[in-house]
Amino acid sequence: MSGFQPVLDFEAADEAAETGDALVVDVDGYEGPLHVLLALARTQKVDLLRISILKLAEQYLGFVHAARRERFSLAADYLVMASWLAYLKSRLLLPKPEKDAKDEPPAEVMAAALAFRLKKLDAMRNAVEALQSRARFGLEVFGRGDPEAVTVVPSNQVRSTLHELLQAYVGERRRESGRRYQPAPVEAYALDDARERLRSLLPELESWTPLRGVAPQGRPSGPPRASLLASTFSASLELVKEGGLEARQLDAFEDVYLRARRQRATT
Amino acid sequence: MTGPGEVERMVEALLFAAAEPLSAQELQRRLPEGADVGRALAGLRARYAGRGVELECVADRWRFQTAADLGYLMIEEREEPRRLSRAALETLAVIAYHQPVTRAEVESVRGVQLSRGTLDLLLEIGFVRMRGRRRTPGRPVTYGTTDAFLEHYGLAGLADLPGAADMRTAGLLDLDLPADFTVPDPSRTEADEDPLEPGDDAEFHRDFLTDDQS
Amino acid sequence: MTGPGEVERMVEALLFAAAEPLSAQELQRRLPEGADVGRALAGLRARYAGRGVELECVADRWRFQTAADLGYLMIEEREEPRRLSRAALETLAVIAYHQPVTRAEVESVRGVQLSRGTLDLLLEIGFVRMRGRRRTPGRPVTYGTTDAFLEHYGLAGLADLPGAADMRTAGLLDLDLPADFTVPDPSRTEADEDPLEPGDDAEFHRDFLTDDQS
Repeated sequence: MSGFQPVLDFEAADEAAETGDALVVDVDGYEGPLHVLLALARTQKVDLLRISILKLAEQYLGFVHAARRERFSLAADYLVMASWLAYLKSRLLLPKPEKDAKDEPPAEVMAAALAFRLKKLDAMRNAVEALQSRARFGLEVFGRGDPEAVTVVPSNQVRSTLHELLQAYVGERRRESGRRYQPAPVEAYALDDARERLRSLLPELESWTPLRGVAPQGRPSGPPRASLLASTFSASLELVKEGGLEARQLDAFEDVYLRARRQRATT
Repeated sequence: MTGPGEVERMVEALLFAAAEPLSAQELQRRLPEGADVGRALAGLRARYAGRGVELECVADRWRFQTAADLGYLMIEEREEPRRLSRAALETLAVIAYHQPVTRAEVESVRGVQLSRGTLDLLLEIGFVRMRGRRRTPGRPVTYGTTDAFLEHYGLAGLADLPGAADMRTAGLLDLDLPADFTVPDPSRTEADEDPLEPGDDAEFHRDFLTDDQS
Repeated sequence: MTGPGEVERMVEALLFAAAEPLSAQELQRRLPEGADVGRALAGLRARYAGRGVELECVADRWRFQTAADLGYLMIEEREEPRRLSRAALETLAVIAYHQPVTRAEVESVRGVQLSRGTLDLLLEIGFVRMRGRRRTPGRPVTYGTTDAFLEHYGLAGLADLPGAADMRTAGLLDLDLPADFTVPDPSRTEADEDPLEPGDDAEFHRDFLTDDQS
């Protein structure tokens, strides 16, 4: 069964009506007690407004009984309907009391109202069928498969409110004030470290060695090369002053050369 | 001055090119002043009657569509049909024939509570819309169908719903039928509805939540 | 056996509903056996000749097409106003409050480069104009707003642009802004600006090009 086609679980009822068999109990097929009642009522093959409510009540109670025997767990709605119908049945059967209970319509009126309600639901069921049998768009009838897009020439009109403009401005300025220049702190090569390192290198500095060779090689994570050079240079000047190192530069801007001061020269 | 034949050509071209049905007003707006749109539409309808393509009025707007008897040829164009459950279809019918109608009234007609997802689905696929609020205690939201619903089923308007006139005459579309089976009162007022206000949407969804909890 | 009139109806429906032009072979495949496609196409072509829609054959494929003389009907001037993008709105706001302002200054306030399209758009819709040239090295062009801008936002003059106090009242300013937050008053005239001279326009466009290269 395709698409919109409803699963007509009334087929079972219609079949039962035709063959005269009892209705097959299949609770899953029904939406609720009213739908069961409608299916049962249709087996009486008369106008729904003229069905025997007494017979309908018996059929329904039989349905509930059968369902329980089959151990179907019936929703509470079904049981409420069953007890209501049992009550209605008893009222229809019992001789009329002198006066009805207060605020309660006569049993015949209640029965008529139920029949009308079934008629109403039946009308809606027929409506579904009538709608579904229409030529539906995209299923039975089709529109233009390749519509010619209308060329839209946009007008130069602009939609924008002053409030929007102000919001945009304030948002802008707020972001601006939130933007502060924060240079990443530069990691420096500590002078103490440079001095320590240079001292340890002294024994190896027997010949003139350029400063850039003496200073440690920069690493991506460590202090920048400039800092390594500068600190090493400062440390070297201190060692020169202490007398442990000699330094020389042949000309301005030329490389600075370092070497350890000869021991015998100091003594 | 544009002659009637020329106007008919123009309407024909516009409707052929359009991706959506066009109302007489929309057609009028795109035509030279004084063009008789009604006459052109009537002329085109007659001209295309019985052809492979026909002129139809749906939801008060006009569209060309293929003839219903040729649907079987359009295998490649056929859309994957939406699978609506029987409960959804019945709910749709109750809403279509009884609108404006509240959720409780739909449930009363069907004798069963709307299962979760039924109404949502109809709203989501755009066949059903919130119309307003009933002027009764609690001011419940009322539902109705959309133009998309009419377009899908090829209906010019709600008056064309199949069998609606007979049902109305028989009192079958009356809603004043409380759940306790009292005799219906055939007098039904339709004006007791307030339009939806902005923000009602959210409230509606809260409704849904509380419904689900119950 | 399907009669010629019936085949014509089928071809009409198939061509109407098809998403793209169909060749005679494709039509043949979708029609009942023995259908005379060529005859149907010829019949349809004659039937639609001179109508608002005509049957056209392009590259051996057939399709319905609006008559060439009615093409103008398919062009629609849409009334729907455009919305300004966020970038455009922000740029406009900065120009409005900080005018006369250079492109570089706008970028400095917004903290992002001004895309070429944003300023172009504002110039095009007539909300922004070139005002003059700043008396600084490079003599950059300064921008300001137009009368159309004032008119659109319902302002009698630049002095009516809401100031910081107005913004605070409207709830636009909150506590996370510095206490000394001020809004410039664009209605005061600045003297460090020369008027534009004829030919500045062209130079402006050269500016743009070099800006983009940088």
